[in-house]
Amino acid sequence: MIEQEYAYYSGCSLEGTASSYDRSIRLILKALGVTLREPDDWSCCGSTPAHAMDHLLAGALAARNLAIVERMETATLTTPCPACLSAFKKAHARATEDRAFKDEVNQLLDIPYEGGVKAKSTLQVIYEDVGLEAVASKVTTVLPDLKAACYYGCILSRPPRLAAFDDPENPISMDRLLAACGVEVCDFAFKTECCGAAFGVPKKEMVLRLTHKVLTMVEDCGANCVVVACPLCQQNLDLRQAQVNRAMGSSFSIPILYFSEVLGLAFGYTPEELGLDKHIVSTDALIRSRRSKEAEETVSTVKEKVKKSAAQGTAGKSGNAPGPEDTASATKEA
Amino acid sequence: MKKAGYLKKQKEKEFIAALGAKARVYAPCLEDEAVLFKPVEPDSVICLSRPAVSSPKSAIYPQSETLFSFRFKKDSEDPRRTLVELDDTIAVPDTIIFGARPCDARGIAVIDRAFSKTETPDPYYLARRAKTTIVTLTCPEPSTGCFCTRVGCGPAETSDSDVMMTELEDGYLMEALTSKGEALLESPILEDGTAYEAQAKEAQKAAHERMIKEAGEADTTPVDPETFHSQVFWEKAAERCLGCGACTYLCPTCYCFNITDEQVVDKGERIRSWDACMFHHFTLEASGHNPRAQKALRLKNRIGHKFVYYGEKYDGIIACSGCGRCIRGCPVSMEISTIAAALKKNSGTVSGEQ
Amino acid sequence: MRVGVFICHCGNNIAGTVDVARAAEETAKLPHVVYSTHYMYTCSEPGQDEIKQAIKRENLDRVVVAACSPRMHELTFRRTVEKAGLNRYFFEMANIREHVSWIGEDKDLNTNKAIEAVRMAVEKVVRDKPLYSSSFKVNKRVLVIGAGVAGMQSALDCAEGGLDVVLVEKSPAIGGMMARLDKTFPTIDCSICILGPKMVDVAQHEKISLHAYSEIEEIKGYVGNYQVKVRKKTPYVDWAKCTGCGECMEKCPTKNAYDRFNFGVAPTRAINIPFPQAIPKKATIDAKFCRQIQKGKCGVCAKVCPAKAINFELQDQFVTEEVGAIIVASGYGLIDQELLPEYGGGRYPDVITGIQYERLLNASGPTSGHILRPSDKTEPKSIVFVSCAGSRDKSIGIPYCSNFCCMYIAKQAILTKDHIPDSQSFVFYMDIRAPGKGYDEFTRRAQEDYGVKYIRGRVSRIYPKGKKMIVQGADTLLGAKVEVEADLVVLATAATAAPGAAALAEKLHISYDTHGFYVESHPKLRPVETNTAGVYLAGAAQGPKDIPSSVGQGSAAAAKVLALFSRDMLESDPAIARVNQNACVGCLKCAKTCPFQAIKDEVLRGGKVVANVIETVCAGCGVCTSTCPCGAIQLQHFTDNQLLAEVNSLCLS
Amino acid sequence: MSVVEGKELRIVGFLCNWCSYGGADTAGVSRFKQPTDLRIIRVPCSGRVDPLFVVKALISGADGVLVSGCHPRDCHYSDGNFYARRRLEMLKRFLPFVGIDARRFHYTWVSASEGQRWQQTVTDFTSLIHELGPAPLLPQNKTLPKEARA
Amino acid sequence: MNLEKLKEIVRTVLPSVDVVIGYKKGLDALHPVPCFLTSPDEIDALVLNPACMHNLAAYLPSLKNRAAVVVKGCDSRTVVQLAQEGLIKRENVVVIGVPCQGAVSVRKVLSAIDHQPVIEASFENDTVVIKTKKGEARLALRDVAPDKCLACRYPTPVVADHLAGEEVEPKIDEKTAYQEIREFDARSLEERRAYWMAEFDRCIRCYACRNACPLCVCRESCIAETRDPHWMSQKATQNEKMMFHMIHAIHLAGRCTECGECERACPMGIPVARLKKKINMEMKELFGYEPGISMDDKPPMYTFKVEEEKIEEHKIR
Repeated sequence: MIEQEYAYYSGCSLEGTASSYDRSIRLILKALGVTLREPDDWSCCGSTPAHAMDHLLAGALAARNLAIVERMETATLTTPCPACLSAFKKAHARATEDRAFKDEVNQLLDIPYEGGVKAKSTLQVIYEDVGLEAVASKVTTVLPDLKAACYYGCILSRPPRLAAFDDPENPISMDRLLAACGVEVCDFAFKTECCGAAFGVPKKEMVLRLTHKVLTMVEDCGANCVVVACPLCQQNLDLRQAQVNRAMGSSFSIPILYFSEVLGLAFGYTPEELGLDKHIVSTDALIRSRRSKEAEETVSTVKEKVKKSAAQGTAGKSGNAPGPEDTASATKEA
Repeated sequence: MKKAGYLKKQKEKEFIAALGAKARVYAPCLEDEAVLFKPVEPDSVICLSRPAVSSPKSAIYPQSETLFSFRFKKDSEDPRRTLVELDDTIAVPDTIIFGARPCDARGIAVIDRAFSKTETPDPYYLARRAKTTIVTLTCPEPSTGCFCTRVGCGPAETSDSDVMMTELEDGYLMEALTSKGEALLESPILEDGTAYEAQAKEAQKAAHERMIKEAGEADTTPVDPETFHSQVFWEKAAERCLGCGACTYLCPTCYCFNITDEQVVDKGERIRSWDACMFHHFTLEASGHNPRAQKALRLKNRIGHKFVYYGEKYDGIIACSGCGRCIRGCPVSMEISTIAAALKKNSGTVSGEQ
Repeated sequence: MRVGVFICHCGNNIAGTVDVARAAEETAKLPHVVYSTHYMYTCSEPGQDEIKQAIKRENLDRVVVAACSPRMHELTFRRTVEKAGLNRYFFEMANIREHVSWIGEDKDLNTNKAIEAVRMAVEKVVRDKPLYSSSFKVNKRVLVIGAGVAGMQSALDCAEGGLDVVLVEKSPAIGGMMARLDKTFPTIDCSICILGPKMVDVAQHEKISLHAYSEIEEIKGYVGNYQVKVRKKTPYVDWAKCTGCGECMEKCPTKNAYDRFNFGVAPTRAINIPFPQAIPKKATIDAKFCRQIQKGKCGVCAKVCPAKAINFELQDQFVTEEVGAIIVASGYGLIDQELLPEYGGGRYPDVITGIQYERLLNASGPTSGHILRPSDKTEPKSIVFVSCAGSRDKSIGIPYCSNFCCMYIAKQAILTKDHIPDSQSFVFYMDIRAPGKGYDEFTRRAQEDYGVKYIRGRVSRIYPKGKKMIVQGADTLLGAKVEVEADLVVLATAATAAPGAAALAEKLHISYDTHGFYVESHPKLRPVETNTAGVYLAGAAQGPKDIPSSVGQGSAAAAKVLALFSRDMLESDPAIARVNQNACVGCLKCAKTCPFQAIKDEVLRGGKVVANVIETVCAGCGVCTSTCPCGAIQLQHFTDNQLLAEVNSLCLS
Repeated sequence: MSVVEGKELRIVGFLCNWCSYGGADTAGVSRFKQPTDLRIIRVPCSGRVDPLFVVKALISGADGVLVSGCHPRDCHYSDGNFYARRRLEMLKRFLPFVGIDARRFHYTWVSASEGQRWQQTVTDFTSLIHELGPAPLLPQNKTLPKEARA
Repeated sequence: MNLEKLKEIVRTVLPSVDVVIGYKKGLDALHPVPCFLTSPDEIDALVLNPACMHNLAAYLPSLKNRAAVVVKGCDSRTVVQLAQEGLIKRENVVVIGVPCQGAVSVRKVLSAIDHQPVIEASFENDTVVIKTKKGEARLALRDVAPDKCLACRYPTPVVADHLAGEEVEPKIDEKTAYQEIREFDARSLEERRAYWMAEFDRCIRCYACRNACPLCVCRESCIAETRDPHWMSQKATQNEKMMFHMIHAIHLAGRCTECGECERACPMGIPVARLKKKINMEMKELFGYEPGISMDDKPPMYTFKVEEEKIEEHKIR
């Protein structure tokens, strides 16, 4: 069910390093007929430094924003940033389950949080509320060169109880969205492997090793770009690629795109509108050969892609025995 | 020598309060629409303008009372031996029934005999009775169902009361009928009433005539035995009866009771509570047999008791004061007056039923 | 009345947190109580003697024992008082262990609580009426549900004991999981070679009637007299005619049917005989895949069948079996490996489950006993076994150990070496659980003689790299991350309750735990009984079990049934509803609500209609008693007055 | 010698023999500590629990009443708890109408294997009752002379 | 209400039954009483007016033989409920329905005329004319109608073999039917408690409410009086009085047809019908059930659904 209006919390990254994420999100949601209302006077979500120092403070910071949203008509809050999202979800969960905590937090706030806000990642909004069909119907452009590895990062679908979205170990929402846009998606094994971003400063060499591992797997699975939903992942994989190459003697040049950017391209927006020029690793080569198709044809091909991905449950996997349905039913029969 | 006092209406509350200081005062109090005899409390609204739904008998003969309480104890030496502790102290407060009607007072007189004129007088009842003073109000108007004059009572009947009060324009004349009554009239709040006696006589006479007009003279014709023992008669009479106890519990003369023991673990009480001969359980025997299984037989007993059996025991007195409460209170308006009247004709049917 | 109270120390279990001396002293003060004492172990023989003597000495007519739960020892003490000449229902138990001493820390509060518990029991016992059970005939046939090794063992033992046995198996062939295993630990003898003869015995025993490919539809009745409705699912083949020649299977054009017996290691035909030694050796059509049934065109099998046994019109059939007892041996299931996405089971062909691997090892399996990895049918050289794939994992709701995985992994690793001498096996494990006869030695052999590398740690992720699978995990002994390149990964997926276990339990009115395994009536002392009289448990239906324990339980359950049937008449529980005809007004609301249709109307002389309880049918739930507005129907031993007395003793005194 | 002043309140529990009583046993066997207020009355089935028992207890001065049976579908007598569910729900909705706090009456389902759930139930319910405090006593009947008051 | 039509019907029905239960004049025009006709010459004694409050269906279960009964809308529900519970045989009863514009509550009339003795009373279509020695009072039916009539949704009998009069449309919809209850529910717990304590305090345990109730079928076996089972004592205390009214209400759960007889019968004027109405409201919400509407319903307390749509498991907090 598509909800017309959402409270939209972009968060600090999307104000800066991830501005193209913000732009592309706003564009595609507009195209999909979803209104985003930005809460007045929103503040830090409390995810990073506060979270490390003082849980009450972190909770209060998140709750402050939730309280603001609670006073808007729309009950659902959406944010593109998984870090902000889990900060909100954690605060909400504790506020509703632990009265003592709620009272403590509310003492710190000038307007109390009553516990009435549902928070969803923007990816979830598009995938669940808007839906694949609606997305497919907006596609005007095909991107023949893209071979995407969808990288979800560590917190988008975890911890399962909090995230309550997609499969915690093998998420497929982005895979399906891209498939719906006619993009070829590779079977990428490190969808939720840690890229180390959080330790960028204190443990650089570890981060380089982890990042290298992820990027290697990207190449191994035959992809030529990574599609992400997290500003930290994007920044880490994009910004550090050169460092990785230097440190590990590799020669990666893998564009790191936001899923919203890919959707934007498929919807026919120009790289400039989407702000692709902000990327470190250039995306030009990838999208040079994109071309618009007559609506007729596009829709038809997309339709069957949608069906295919829907049927398979996850994009591009081998069908040899024991096929997934078989083993699935195997235990059901047992 | 009869002492008379005059109570100004605006002093009524003050007077009752003064009585309350000496004793527990039972008076007809307003409870939403219903007028009930209850112990007067500061916030009570006393209503003398119409007869109360319930009779004042509960003041002397409560709906349920603890005859004694008991407790089982073990001999500390030997748990095989059980000792019983009894407590049968009866705390009896001085009681004044204020604003009864002559029929109420008559009712109490009827009950008195049952508890005193027997080989086993009832200490509980008599203790309370002895400490009770009855202040009766002359009935200004007959009420729906009233028929006191027919059973030898009357709106100004004085024989069963200690004080008779009669309403005049702005007050009541209060005439002491007994020494108890005189004691009660010892009050600075009262003025001397002699001046009003003539006026009161008038009022009483008028009341009496109104009632005669309404209900007729005392009917002394004896009950016709044939009719009284006719099954048909009673079945017809009881046809619509629901078999509840409203009549008996509202009746000023009914005094039947039940005695039960209530025990929890080691403590308990022996309870005496009102019972009603209209109830199936009243005569239910342990065997499961019931000599009065049909409501017809139960109705026969109730009315028979008032108009036949009681008289047989206490020189011809009718155990009904004609207050009409059972008629007004009955869900199906059973009319004891009609049935009683019919009993006296040799008709075998209830007159007015056709 | 003369009530005796006996308060048990239960060693220190009760006396530790309850002042039993004070309790005895206080309860002695209660009315009716003429004797109150405390004793070290009341349930012990001297303890019971003490009760019997006291009954004689103090000439008691009622007895209260304050000890453990009545669910534990009520029967014990009822027998005791009966031996001393009292009616067995002149006895009550106050539970001051499970409900007092074991859960409360404050000794004063506990003691007070214990005293009140006794007070309640006394209030009830003085209102107990003597009850006498009537006896009824037993139908000495037994139903066994599930023809796995446990079920077959029960069936055979009962049959040998001279009972008529009805054996119901839901799949087309008997044998259960064991029939799918290649070898058995720790002896490495061939599973089917030892099971096969048993299967034949079952098939041939004249006292066993087998309903294969059948399920329980409905169960009515009570111990000694159950009516069981069995649904015989249609195989679309007239088994009376089918000779099991296998022609149909040869010719069936549908080659991609899912092979249930082999857990889909390879596809099979739409019509098939599950395995060569199958009993009964009859063909069954899998409607889901049959072209004739799905699309209405084909019917090849019907044409080729020499016995003309194929009949697409065949419908499910129902038979009703009358039995006196039921043995439930419905077995276990395995989790869907897609519950473990981090291992890629289901996504990567070369990640398979332990039971699938058994089929690869098995000479009569789809690969005729050659270990070939599913993706490219090549022989794997490096095999990784992941134990506890789902087991002992709270996050997917399976906190328990699956009991047999450690052992079969060791077995499979050993067999792997036998099949492919130049192979190397790795086992990721949490702990090695080998607490059976010769078990630990066996796992050592795997390591010492067969060079299986055991890595203590969990696997975090499995992903493909070229033709290889990378198994990424931790070695908690080295305290390091490890990655193993494998050709084939075998997951020891967790054992679960059999699919439909809950539904079956509801039909049987037995309880099951949060994981769907059936609950025995006492974890130590009544491991094969259930709380429903006449229903017994065997095998993994009660919890994951290996073969020896399953067989043992199978025999144990059989022994219970034989004992039950050693009498011709059974005693009915007299604690059932009884009608006071004087009070009954004949509204029959009780009859409307009785779950067992145990109440009928009866017309008395004079035409009064009253309710009437059929003793043998009434199960004693008391729904009627709480339905009856006038308290005319009373559940004996739990009458309104008895429960009210308990309430009053708590609230009014 | 009923409630221990200041320490305990009077909580009455009606437990079905097959599930909840067993669950309470399981909790005991597992030594799951619980508050001591609860007193347990054993009944064969929650379907045996006439709502009037609950009323009787509450009117007679119980501060809380807890009824527990087998989970729906899992009744040892197949249907008993289905009836209990309807009747107890009716009662729970009716009590506040006459001024009895519905929170003082709780009904739930606990199976013989759910020792933990039982511990949780007892602990939570007891603490709730302590929060609510002792149940207000019914005022004694005014129209009765002193000595007849029970 | 059409007396002539009624007499006509009775005349035709009488030969086919042993008794016809109707109303005739009682001690005064405000107090008609039930009557049991067996011969045609009694027919002229029949009366039918808004003061005919009694639910005559209450007599049916105790009758052995074939009877005809005069019922208003509310009373007709009793017939259905009794038949539904198998307490009467429908085929043994001839139902003579009288569509009803609303009855009069004697209690309300008396308070309107300040409890003067009634000399004469007469009924014009929607007013009651009362003569007392203080003069004549004209009261609008609406103002003296018992509460049950103000919330009546079935003015026309739900079953009737004969109908004496034109059908009457209900003036009330489902929601407003329970308005009174909802308003009471809105009061604080303490208020509600105090209210009932005061009301119950008046109870004299005469059992008029119980005996007048057409669905109290226990009669002699009522547990308010028995010693076995011994639910309550004969003490006249609050506890016992309350217990009795709880028993009555709970035993009527999903059965009360809201004829209001319990309340009318009470000599102390305790609004006992409210208790049952509250439960009825819940029954409607929980099970969509209304007593005495359809012959083949099953009273909700004597049946169940495996999945109860409306019953959720309760949390302790």
